[in-house]
Amino acid sequence: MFAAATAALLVVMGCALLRALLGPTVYDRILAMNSFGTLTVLMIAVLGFLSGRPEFLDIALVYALINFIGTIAVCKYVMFTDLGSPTRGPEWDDI
Amino acid sequence: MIELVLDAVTALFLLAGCILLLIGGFGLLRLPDAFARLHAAGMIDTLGLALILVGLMFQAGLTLVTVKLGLIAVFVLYTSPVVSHALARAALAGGFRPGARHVVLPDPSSPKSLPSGSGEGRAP
Amino acid sequence: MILLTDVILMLFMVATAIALVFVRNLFAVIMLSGIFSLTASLLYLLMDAVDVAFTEAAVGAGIATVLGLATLGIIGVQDEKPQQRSSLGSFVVVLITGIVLIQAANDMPAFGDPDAPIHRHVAPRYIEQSGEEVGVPNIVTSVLASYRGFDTMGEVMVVFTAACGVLVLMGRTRKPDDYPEEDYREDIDPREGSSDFVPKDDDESVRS
Amino acid sequence: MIVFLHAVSLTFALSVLWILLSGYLDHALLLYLGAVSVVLCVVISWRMGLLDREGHPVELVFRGLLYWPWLGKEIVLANIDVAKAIIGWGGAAPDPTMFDVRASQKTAVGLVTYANSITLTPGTVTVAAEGDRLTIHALTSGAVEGLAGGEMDRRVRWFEGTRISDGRIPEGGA
Repeated sequence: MFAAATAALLVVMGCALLRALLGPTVYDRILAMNSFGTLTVLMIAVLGFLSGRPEFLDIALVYALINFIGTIAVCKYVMFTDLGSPTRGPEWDDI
Repeated sequence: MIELVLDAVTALFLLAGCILLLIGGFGLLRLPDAFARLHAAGMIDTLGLALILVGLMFQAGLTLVTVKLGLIAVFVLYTSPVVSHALARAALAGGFRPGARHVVLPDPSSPKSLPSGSGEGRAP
Repeated sequence: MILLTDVILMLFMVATAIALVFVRNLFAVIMLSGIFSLTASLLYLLMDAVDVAFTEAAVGAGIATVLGLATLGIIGVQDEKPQQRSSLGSFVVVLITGIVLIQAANDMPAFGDPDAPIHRHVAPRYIEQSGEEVGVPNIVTSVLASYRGFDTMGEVMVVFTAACGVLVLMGRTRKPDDYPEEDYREDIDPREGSSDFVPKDDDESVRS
Repeated sequence: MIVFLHAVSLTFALSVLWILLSGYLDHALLLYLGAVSVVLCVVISWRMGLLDREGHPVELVFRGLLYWPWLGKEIVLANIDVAKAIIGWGGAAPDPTMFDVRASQKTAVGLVTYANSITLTPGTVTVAAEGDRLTIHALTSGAVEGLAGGEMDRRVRWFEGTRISDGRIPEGGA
């Protein structure tokens, strides 16, 4: 049961990886990385049950939060090409 | 007996979640542009994730593991729309135009008059 | 099943690494290295190295991505085309190093071998007595924070210094005309002791 | 003293989180460290001015208990809709559209809840929010109709409650 779920997750991770490799735009790659992050969280959870020790979920929790921060940083970079200054001009608010 | 029932429920949830995840992954590859793929990623982030975590919860029983699984679900469900929105906004700000028709809904202030089809008042 | 997962994840890593070599867009490089870190952290988890996986997820996939993006803010997105010259010499060096490393790995004790030298020296004491001697349930924490406390303190200092260095470098991203040096200094009076680092409202040039 | 109330609720939430994540209730050292961490977090949030009702809307929890199940049902239905469109079940096909909806919420929390609920249901993503006008990218025609019905808008308006007067969004700001 868990083995089948692991296999399905691996296939979906392969899809996300393929999307990250193919591109074509920057946004596809960001999206693929974010999905890959979510799938990693799921994978950690399922692997914990597969190996019979679900106590490893803390790292999935950390990763769920890190993934969020990372993706927001990426989107901010894409929008402003800079992480230091909050806004580039008056027309865009801080994301 | 109760073990068997719990196993069956877990298997059911995992099966549904895996099917949704596979469709989402397929959508990531198949859909035409980044905006459309956002929806496929949204499927992975919402129901796919929730179904698998709920399935695992039945296996964990009333322990701290269940609480942690729930926390993961809550965190992802809170953060995933922000990420999608930031990504869509960044894409729009970066000059990326989605390949979508523009539709004008009839009158937003009186939502009772629904369009029966989706193609009302289409603009190029 | 675990073995199969290992192999597939390693294949993902190989595919990502090959793509990393050939992609010229540095932004894509950062995204791919984030995915590389994620896969690596999954592999660490499969090898039961939970603390390493934790660090890899937080530092490799999280902070390294953000730092890489901040660097991109300075140097731009497009890498230069490499000069087309033969890299046979480097390839031979890499090949020899790889063979030596694989050869060396054969001499190591098997993965998880209880008779490995590292498991016979101090590890039994950590496992059996760290609960009483230190009083923290997590053995890794008690090793890092107590048995090897001085070592860890040195490491923390190194990391702190590195972080300070990186922050100083990143602070250069502000354009000089955004924050005129003299005005900026006048705005912040350290004697006021307030947490208000926002430039004052009368200074319109800051906001433009 | 509304700030004090939020400080108390944040302290409570963080303490519960600490205990749940650590799982050690009878370990004095860990509980002590946890208390120090919680107090530090609350003090820092206080100094940063994060303890307002926007960042920590305690009073909405009870309405949320009624709103979130409905949102969950919507998410399930939307997932099935998008899944059909992706695999082409019964002639369904992706049909990307962009359109605007007007959000009738009065508070910032309500507007954010509405925009995020739209994004959370697959098939619709809030691309831009200016004033009370949300620009939506939708994948299927079913998603467009679901949003045009305005049911979610009404429910979020109920969820935010209209008695609160701070954090108003200027009317017609676009």
